[in-house]
Amino acid sequence: MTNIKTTILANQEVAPGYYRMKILAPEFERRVRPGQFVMLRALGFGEPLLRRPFGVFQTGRLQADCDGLPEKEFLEILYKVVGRGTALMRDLHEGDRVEVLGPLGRGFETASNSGQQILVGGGIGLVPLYMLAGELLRQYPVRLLIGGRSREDILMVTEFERLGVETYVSTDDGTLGDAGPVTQVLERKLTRFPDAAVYACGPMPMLEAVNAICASRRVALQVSLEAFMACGVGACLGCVVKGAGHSKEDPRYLCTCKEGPVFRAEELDWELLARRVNEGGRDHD
Amino acid sequence: MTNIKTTILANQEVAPGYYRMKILAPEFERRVRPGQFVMLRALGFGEPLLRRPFGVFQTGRLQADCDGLPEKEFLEILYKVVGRGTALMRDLHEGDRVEVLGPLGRGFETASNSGQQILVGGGIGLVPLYMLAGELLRQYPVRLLIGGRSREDILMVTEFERLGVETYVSTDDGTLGDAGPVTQVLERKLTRFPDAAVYACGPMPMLEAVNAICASRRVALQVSLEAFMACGVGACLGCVVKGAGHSKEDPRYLCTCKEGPVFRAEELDWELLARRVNEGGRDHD
Amino acid sequence: MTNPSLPENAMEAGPDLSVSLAGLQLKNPVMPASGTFGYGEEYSPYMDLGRLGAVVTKGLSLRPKAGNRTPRIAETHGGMLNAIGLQNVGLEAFCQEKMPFLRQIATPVIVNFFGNSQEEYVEVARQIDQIDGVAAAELNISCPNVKHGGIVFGTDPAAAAAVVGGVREVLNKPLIVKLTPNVTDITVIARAVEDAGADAICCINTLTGMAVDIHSRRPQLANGTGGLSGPAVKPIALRMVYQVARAVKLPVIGVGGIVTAEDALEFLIAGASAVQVGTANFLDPAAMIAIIDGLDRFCRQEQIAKLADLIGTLRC
Amino acid sequence: MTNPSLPENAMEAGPDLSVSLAGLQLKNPVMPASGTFGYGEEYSPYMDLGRLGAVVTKGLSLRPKAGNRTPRIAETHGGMLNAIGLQNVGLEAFCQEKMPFLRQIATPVIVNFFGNSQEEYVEVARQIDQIDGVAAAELNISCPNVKHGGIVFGTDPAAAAAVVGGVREVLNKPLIVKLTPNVTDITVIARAVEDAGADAICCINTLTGMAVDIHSRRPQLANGTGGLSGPAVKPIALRMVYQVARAVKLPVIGVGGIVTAEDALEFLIAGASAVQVGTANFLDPAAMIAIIDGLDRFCRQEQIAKLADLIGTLRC
Ligand SMILES: Cc1cc2nc3c(=O)[nH]c(=O)nc-3n(C[C@H](O)[C@H](O)[C@H](O)COP(=O)(O)OP(=O)(O)OC[C@H]3O[C@@H](n4cnc5c(N)ncnc54)[C@H](O)[C@@H]3O)c2cc1C
Ligand SMILES: Cc1cc2nc3c(=O)[nH]c(=O)nc-3n(C[C@H](O)[C@H](O)[C@H](O)COP(=O)(O)OP(=O)(O)OC[C@H]3O[C@@H](n4cnc5c(N)ncnc54)[C@H](O)[C@@H]3O)c2cc1C
Ligand SMILES: Cc1cc2nc3c(=O)[nH]c(=O)nc-3n(C[C@H](O)[C@H](O)[C@H](O)COP(=O)(O)O)c2cc1C
Ligand SMILES: Cc1cc2nc3c(=O)[nH]c(=O)nc-3n(C[C@H](O)[C@H](O)[C@H](O)COP(=O)(O)O)c2cc1C
Ligand code: FES
Ligand code: FES
Repeated sequence: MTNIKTTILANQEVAPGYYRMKILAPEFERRVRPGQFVMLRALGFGEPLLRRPFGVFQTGRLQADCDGLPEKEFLEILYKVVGRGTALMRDLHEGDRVEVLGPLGRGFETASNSGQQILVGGGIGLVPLYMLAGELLRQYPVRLLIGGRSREDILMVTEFERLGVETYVSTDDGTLGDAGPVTQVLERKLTRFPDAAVYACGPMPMLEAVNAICASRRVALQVSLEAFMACGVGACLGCVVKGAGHSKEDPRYLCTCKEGPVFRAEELDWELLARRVNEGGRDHD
Repeated sequence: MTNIKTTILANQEVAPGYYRMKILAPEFERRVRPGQFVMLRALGFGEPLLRRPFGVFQTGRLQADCDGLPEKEFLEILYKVVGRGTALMRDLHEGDRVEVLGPLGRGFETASNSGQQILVGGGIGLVPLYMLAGELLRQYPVRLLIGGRSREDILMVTEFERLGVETYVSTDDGTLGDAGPVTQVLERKLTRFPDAAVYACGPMPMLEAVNAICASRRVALQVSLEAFMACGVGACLGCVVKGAGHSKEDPRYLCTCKEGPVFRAEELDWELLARRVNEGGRDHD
Repeated sequence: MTNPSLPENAMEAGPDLSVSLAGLQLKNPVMPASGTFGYGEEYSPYMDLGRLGAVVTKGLSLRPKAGNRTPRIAETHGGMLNAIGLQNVGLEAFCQEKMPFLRQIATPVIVNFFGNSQEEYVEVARQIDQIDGVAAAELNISCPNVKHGGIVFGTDPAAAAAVVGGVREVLNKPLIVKLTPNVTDITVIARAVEDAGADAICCINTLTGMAVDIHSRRPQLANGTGGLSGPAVKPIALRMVYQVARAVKLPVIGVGGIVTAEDALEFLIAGASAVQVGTANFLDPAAMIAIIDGLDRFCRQEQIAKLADLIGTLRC
Repeated sequence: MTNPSLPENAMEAGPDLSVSLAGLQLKNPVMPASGTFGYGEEYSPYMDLGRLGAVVTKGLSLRPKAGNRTPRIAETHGGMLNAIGLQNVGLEAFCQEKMPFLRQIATPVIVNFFGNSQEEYVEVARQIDQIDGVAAAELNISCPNVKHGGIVFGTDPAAAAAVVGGVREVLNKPLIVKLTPNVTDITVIARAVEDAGADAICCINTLTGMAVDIHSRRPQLANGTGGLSGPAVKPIALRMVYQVARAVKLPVIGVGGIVTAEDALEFLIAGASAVQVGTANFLDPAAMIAIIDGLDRFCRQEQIAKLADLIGTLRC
């Protein structure tokens, strides 16, 4: 957990609206866990004000520019342009300066009892699963179920396959892979491997459906959540989700940035997550 | 007077802290007068908010990248890094986008009766004199008196000499050229050419001294002023100076951006310029 | 993006951007904020002024006003401070020198005005009422009452009501009252102004702020303090527009930090019937044209036939 | 730039950055703003907390408070809106879980607190007074009085005075009162609070603002409105600190939009005896250390032996 001022090594479009940014980050590789994230900001321009959170896609090393120099350790993120902050990131070039705070939060736990590892992801939610797959593959075979509305939403299949992951694609409109929700495939797999461990990241409705299935089958599930974040370190309380057993009298909030972004499913209050009920007053801080 | 969104062709340091920026600006050359300025802002980053004013250093044409394409008309500014806005400009590269509003304001009048043309400048104040010298040289010999505290403050001597301008340097500490204020040289020249036309741009104390000399000798003087500017077009009234005959009952303000930045000396209230007296209330707008 | 030469009727096929406001029918809800657009002419090289919903002049007083000494402006993060000191040419010169140009443009002209006493306010209003070609008057009550210890009219409901009432008596043209945000509860002032006879409310004027030069240890503005405007103040302006729109029945003009069409839409949704654009004119002289075009585009994308249907549709 | 392992006495050769405030002797004037620094521990990986002038906790109430639903934060130009809803662990858990850590850090601990009624405020103060290791209490009066129609204590001089007076009776530790900027004249509140027994004044809390999602037509914050903070509000905060410092004899803590040492210096020159840094902690977790180092550098450059000599030196 450090804040470094560093340099962009590359920033390239990999699919329409999706970019991969490599950032020089010495010492990062050995500190980061799959599922952890960084808070990122371009240096120099005052805007946007707040850093933006991004999952760590991977770490690695690039050859040095000259013989004799050490390799360049980098950290890589994969991001989708959705608003002001990511639009500005798109305009950054090799050599531009950025500030990176991280690695932050709690990543995936991989000490599983079972040999069966099932990852479920959609859209940009595949990002944290990539490093996770790499780690799990050292011990287990890994299956990845990718879901999306249409073929354009399906990313990175080749990358995961190259790692050695068995991938299953499904789209709502059937334009790629199976037609139907990704949860259909999940049910099939869990029927075959009832003691599998499931790891999911993606849009909230998908996570809820995955949770419902895993809960009813008592399958161990870890989910990675997103939230608006200001500080990334548990100080502002902007990113909270309700933990299991939460009530107004005994508020059991969890910070997505600190206690998450990866949670064991049973730590969360899924009913309140879905409803996002206002229990407090309408005060300002 | 247009606002164009355009591209930087080059942005290079030419002396410690001084940069020249070439900006693609079709049609600009034939519209700009010596002494006019532009309001500039980098596109995309919200900060700094307001555009910054810069005199036009020169216009020109660059060869096209390929045969058959038209030449690239450019406008060039020469700027000194003094604060937030200019520090951000320094970090811009070829290909970055900027917005340019201009040419703005009233430039120098060059229909002079006399054959003798004397320019007086200091520091970044030499910028508007460069195009002026180019234009005057078509008809007259031109002398330039450059002043500064020390040798580091003396810029662009070679550039002016290459145009064919006779240059006279003086520094307060005598590290380059004559020792003493630039006004000493001016007095000598005016004694020799009592009907010269004088054009000056530089720090306010220098302009005041030049005005005192020219006024007592009844020599025609034009000065180029600086001011904080928000709009650059005469709308915000942020950049006013007091005109001759100004009084509280009959306020005769002139906008530096619109009626200036070049003024005939007799248009200005030099006493009030020096004092900058507060005559109004303490209201907000 | 902007196409000032687009013929008027090309818009007819597209969404209807018109709004009505205090008896005025505006072709769209976008107009300049007083003091940021001079007397209109200054920006005419950059746009067809006839495309604007209205033009609002610099604040006018009975006699010419010298304003404050310089520096009058300073930049802050996301905003700017100004202490122009309400410099203006005075009503007489305005009529002679500025109105002939303004009468020719194809959009309503709104005259912003102020006074330093109740009497001056009323006298200015009386004269504005006589000016041919002025569609409405906008009363700036953010000025100190020099006769009563300098307390700002717009911060006291009774003083605000008195000046609005006085002006109302002599003004037959529509009366827009522009509120200061430097108050504890803007709805109290808004209601006072409504009861005193305003036809519309404009909010907000600038927030009082300050900047210090740490080397000279002087305020950056010669005046000491100044008015903060620009994107920095948008959240405050939006909150106040929302509050006022719910507190009164009058139409509200939203102003404060609007730079883009999206900003303007936030104000309309929060309850504004029209918007004014101030500081953004300095950033881009054609900002208002881009905003109008952006409103048009938004309506097309969201299939909104009439922009006015969006006003006050915030779901809370 | 920052060197947390620098021994304390290495500073002795350099300028004296210490300030005194309401009976506290601070090694420098820089401390976090309540609610932006958690309970201190959250930022301990990024800095030596002992280098700070003081640590200020998240606002505490008698019992744990759940706060508002999410989204609780939204970004604006140059600022952010928050509506956390004063979520906190409550006094009891604070004493048991947070104080043991805070007692170990080599700087004074200031506890920020609030209540929803006069009685709750007083009870919280009574309990804080008993906590060993707490150097001072900071009273947040920007809360609505639920027993009196929800009017915010800090917007009414009488209500502000009453709550400060009540707290004063039970609190022996130094009492800092933190003012809301959402008022017409902050000097009126400041004087009321001074008369009621405050030892220092902290200003400002956040300005009420709003942001709208134009697609869903809902406020961006679940709570509707939120508090604006960050560089955008700096000019307003600075103006208020300047006004308050001239209106009262108490020392003033300046807060609002401070990001750099230059910002902090503006506040000191305008009359603040110390400064708090809020939103900037989110932008750079070591912002306060950079500010302290920057103050040191400024003093060296300008040959200022004692930073405190700079306080209130604005020349107007
Ligand atoms: C732990 C974590 C890991 C993430 N990893 C990645 C990643 O690997 N790749 C990636 O592309 N994105 C990732 N995100 C999401 C990413 O942070 C947001 O897309 C980004 O902050 C948007 O910034 P913006 O300025 O472009 O959008 P804004 O202009 O701020 O917002 C644009 C739109 O995006 C929505 N949005 C903005 N921020 C968030 C957020 N934090 N959560 C949910 N919705 C948001 C807004 O509601 C709005 O509709 C992650 C978020 C978290 C919390
Ligand atoms: C008509 C005109 C022509 C100009 N031509 C040139 C030019 O050719 N080359 C060049 O380098 N500069 C020129 N300037 C000055 C230039 O505009 C300022 O240096 C620039 O705006 C500073 O921006 P900043 O953000 O870096 O500084 P800021 O952070 O805004 O300020 C830094 C310091 O500079 C001072 N300053 C800022 N703006 C001005 C200003 N407009 N006038 C006087 N002092 C100011 C401030 O007081 C402060 O001390 C010109 C100004 C005008 C009005
Ligand atoms: C330079 C300047 C001058 C202004 N002059 C006036 C004025 O004369 N009368 C008035 O009512 N408001 C005046 N205002 C306030 C604006 O009309 C507007 O209310 C304010 O700037 C907020 O809008 P913005 O953020 O879009 O600029 C002025 C603002 C600026 C920046
Ligand atoms: C996320 C957040 C939470 C806050 N919580 C509190 C609080 O609990 N008590 C309080 O008095 N002020 C609270 N504040 C206000 C800050 O202490 C500070 O007054 C304000 O943010 C302005 O300073 P800044 O611009 O440096 O952030 C909070 C501010 C933020 C941004
Ligand atoms: S982002 Fe601040 S607590 Fe999580
Ligand atoms: S800069 Fe606006 S009037 Fe000159």
